[in-house]
Amino acid sequence: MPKQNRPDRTRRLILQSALAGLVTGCGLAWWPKGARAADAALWPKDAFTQKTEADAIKALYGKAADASDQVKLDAPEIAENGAVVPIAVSSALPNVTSISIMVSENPFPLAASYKIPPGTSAMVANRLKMAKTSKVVALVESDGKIYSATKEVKVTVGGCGG
Amino acid sequence: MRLFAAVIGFVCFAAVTQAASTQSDFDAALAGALAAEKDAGALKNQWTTTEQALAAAKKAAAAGDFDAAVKQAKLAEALAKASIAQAKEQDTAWKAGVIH
Amino acid sequence: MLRVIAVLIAALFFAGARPAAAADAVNPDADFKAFRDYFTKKFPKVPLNDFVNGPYSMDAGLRKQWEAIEDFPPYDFAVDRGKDMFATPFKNGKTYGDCFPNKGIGVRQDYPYFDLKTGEVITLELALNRCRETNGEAPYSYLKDEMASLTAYMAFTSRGKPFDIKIPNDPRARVAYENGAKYFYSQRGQLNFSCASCHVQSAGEHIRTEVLAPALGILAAMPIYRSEWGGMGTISRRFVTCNSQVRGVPLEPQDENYRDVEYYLSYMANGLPISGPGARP
Amino acid sequence: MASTIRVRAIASGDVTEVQALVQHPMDSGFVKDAQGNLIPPHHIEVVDFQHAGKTVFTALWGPAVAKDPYIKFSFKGGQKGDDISVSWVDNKGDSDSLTAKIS
Repeated sequence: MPKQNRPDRTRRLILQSALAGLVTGCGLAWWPKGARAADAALWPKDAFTQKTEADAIKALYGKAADASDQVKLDAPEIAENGAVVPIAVSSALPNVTSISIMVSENPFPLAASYKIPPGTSAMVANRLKMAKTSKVVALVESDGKIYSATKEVKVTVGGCGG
Repeated sequence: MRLFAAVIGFVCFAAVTQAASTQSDFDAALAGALAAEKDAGALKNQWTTTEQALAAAKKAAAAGDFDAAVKQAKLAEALAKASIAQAKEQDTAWKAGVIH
Repeated sequence: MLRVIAVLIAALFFAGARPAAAADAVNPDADFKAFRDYFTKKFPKVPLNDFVNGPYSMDAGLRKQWEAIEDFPPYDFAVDRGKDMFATPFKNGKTYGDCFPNKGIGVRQDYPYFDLKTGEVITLELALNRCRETNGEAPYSYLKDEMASLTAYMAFTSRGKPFDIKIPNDPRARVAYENGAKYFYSQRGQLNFSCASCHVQSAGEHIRTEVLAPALGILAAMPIYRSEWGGMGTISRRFVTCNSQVRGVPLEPQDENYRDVEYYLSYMANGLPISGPGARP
Repeated sequence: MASTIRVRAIASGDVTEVQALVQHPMDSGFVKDAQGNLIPPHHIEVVDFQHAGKTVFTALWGPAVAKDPYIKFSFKGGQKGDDISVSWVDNKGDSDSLTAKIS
């Protein structure tokens, strides 16, 4: 896989970043009329403050999850640094309305939860902190049921240190 | 390398020697350590562990524990001398590491 | 006590693990060839230009995480900030661009250089602070923040350009180069490691989950956003950190020794592309 | 002041892929400062993405999301040149927003 040579990669990076500059350069400081700003009331405090994975799932969804091979969890075997662990979740299940990610061994297992309205793909990629080696659990809400996939990620440089 | 190993051996030895001590013992030990660390500084080759031992020595002395203070000051002096020996050895020995 | 014994063992280990030794005088051309041969033989599967990607050139698992991070790298903020700083005049109306050839755009690969007037190595970081001082501004800290933003932007405009470090025909330049080599290969700190112990002899090996970066091209990606630092760091920060990690008291940033070692390492990287700013674990 | 938000939205066919990066410390509340005192939690709680007056994605984040957080998702219906609006709010009530064009 690591066959790319640097010039190609470099061009790609320059291209991407130039594009980013363009997009953000076009960004306008005003907020369009009628558009809602992010609403802090949406934040499910109860779920984010549970100390165990099971309690967090219950607080978030009110029911337990079933393991499913229809949930795809992409996480490294060994995290290069617990402070920044790239994790992606996707699913081919129908009518997906949310995707959540738990890190079982973190002080608060629920790391992130995403609402997926109709028309938005059941796919999300983000970067999380992991305190230590832990199971990572991806949860997908589909047709009102909760499905999960689990993977262990090894961490030797924890994301909680300075 | 052998010279350096011998110095390290000295550090081991120095760290285990100790005796009942007074303020003036500490002052003498600290002066010795500071002089050696200053020499290491002139060679730009100080060790963080020397600095830690010096800090521990001053802290113990401030608390009136002169046994511990002298022990830490002597450790600092030994570490500083080891770092000086390292710098002197590496002044020529580095060439052995160059890729050829 | 255990620590001291561990050091002794480490010292003996490294004594045995060194490459074949010879005590000849330093010769930049021969050094360059030997240095390159050493790494290309040690890592026959790594394409030459890929060495600038450090640990990611030699570990597939790390590379995948890196590519995910490069999709939208956290150093973007530093590049944009550096660009803004470059565009903002000093109080006297001059700009950073006025201090550099080609207004400072696409010139990173020419640093450090040996200044025949002052007889010293001038790094990019030093040149930036001297530029500020010449124009009546206070110098920045060398380790991160503004300095890292400026060098991130300058590296970004130089991506893909090969290192082009020259050693002029002047005995002082030769001395600076040799002093850089000496600093690189001298064992230091209570752990008794040289820069080379980790980045030559042990390059590509794992320390916990980290993979030690090869010395070849190691400065091409600077400055870097290190997850371990939670932010950007300059070449100065890298050297200071290396020295403390082996329990040596670091020198002042941009100490002559650090500038000389940057000169030596950059010369060894001649021909390899600038890839900075970079992201590292 | 420069925006804390970077957005890159690219339409390909009827799918628009959105990537965003936000400059934020995302302090977890478990890390100590140099004096040994815990740094209190300071993290984004909600990020809202809108297109054509409609929320297309909502991120709910806890303190375990990495510093300078990154997010990628995709949605159907976006066209090149359309606006995409991003806004976030954190646990201290700070917020920021940005509108960018889909390219």
